[in-house]
Amino acid sequence: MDLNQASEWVVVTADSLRPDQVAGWVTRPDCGAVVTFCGTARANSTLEHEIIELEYDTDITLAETRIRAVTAVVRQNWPVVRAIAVHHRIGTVPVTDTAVVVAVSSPHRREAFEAAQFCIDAVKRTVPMWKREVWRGGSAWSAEAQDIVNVDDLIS
Amino acid sequence: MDLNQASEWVVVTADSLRPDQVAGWVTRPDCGAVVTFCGTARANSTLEHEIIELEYDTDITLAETRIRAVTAVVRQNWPVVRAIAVHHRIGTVPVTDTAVVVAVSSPHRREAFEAAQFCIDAVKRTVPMWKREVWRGGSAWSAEAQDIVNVDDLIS
Amino acid sequence: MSRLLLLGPAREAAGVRRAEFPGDTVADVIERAVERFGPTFAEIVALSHLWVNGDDAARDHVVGPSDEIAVVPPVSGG
Amino acid sequence: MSRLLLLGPAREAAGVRRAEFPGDTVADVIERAVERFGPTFAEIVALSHLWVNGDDAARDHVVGPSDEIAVVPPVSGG
Repeated sequence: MDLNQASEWVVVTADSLRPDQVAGWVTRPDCGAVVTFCGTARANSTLEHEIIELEYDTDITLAETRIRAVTAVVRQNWPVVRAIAVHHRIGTVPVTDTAVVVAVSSPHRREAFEAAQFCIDAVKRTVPMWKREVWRGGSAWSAEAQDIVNVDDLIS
Repeated sequence: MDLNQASEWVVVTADSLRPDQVAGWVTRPDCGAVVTFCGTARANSTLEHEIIELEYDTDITLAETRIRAVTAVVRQNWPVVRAIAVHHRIGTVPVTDTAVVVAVSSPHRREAFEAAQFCIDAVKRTVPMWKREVWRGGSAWSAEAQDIVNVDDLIS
Repeated sequence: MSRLLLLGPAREAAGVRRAEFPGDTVADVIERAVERFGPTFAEIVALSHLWVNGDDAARDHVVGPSDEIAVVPPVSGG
Repeated sequence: MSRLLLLGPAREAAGVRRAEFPGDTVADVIERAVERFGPTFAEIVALSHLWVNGDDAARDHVVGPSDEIAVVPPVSGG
């Protein structure tokens, strides 16, 4: 693999995520900036419960396809970005564990920040991914549901 | 240590940095977002050389004091931010190794992105840190020198 | 006959992730699914997008045995 | 007598990171350092901020044996 090649690494998996591995993978000799976002399972709920874990549900093929649509748009909008990785965990995610990692490398930091933020915002709005909050003695789908949109609708 | 306590972790060291450890340290049960920036040594120079490593020079005490002035301003401007870590390596940093890590946690991702980006921008402009580019057969201080400013001057 | 992929709350209400039902259009297939899975499922379907092979589709979209209809309820934000 | 901390290119031009020179003000101490370390060092000093105990200081700032004067050249951006 040519390490300077533009590339994407998209995974939806029931395994624990490895943010360090993901960030290491996007690192390139011609890039001075790697921005990594980790979405971690929070104990706080909109409900009156102390959350102990989250459960994420999706169809892996469908979710990976939609994530790849997002990374394609990131690359169009920030052509200097070298490598983009998006890993999403499904199934049970204990509080403080990482549910989603986005990592982006680019020669300079501004584009890496912009691209990473757009990428996670777009993943949240366009990828089918349902979150269930689990507390001692119960569970419920997370509130504040919103329609899934197409990534093309996010570009103004 | 109360993990929900607001806190900073500032280090200037000649040792290899551990971005995974830094990101893990800022992770909190009441936070859903961790943004990590890694500044990595690039092979590209403004000069006509293939860089093999960078050398960073500073006074550790002075640099750590100036970084703490930055994290204090981050906390003032983004009070929801929970934990901030800034680690800077000095001495020899081979290409693709991390020279600086900034990690920020907050309940939601927008503030984590904003605070992390402000933090690294402010570190670059306010902390005394000199970069020497090393290639086969030579070395020079990095070009594009600019005056160090005080962090208070960065707040509009 | 078309394959149905039920996601998140739709899967939970139906009790299954995948099913097959006869029908020539999205609306036909969904109607059969609602008959089978009951009123809670029907409520969720009413709020959901329906995708055919990964893209938004109208209810009168014609489907065949090689098509997959996904019931895509709203996702939790954050 | 004051302690001098020489950073980056200033350290390189002087050949040392730390030194001590007599003088009652920042300007006095720097003048002695320039005499010792020569014209390349002088050029860098002319471009540098001078900090006393970590803060910007004027050249007529009075210094004593417990003060540390840092010569802070411009940093490389990026």
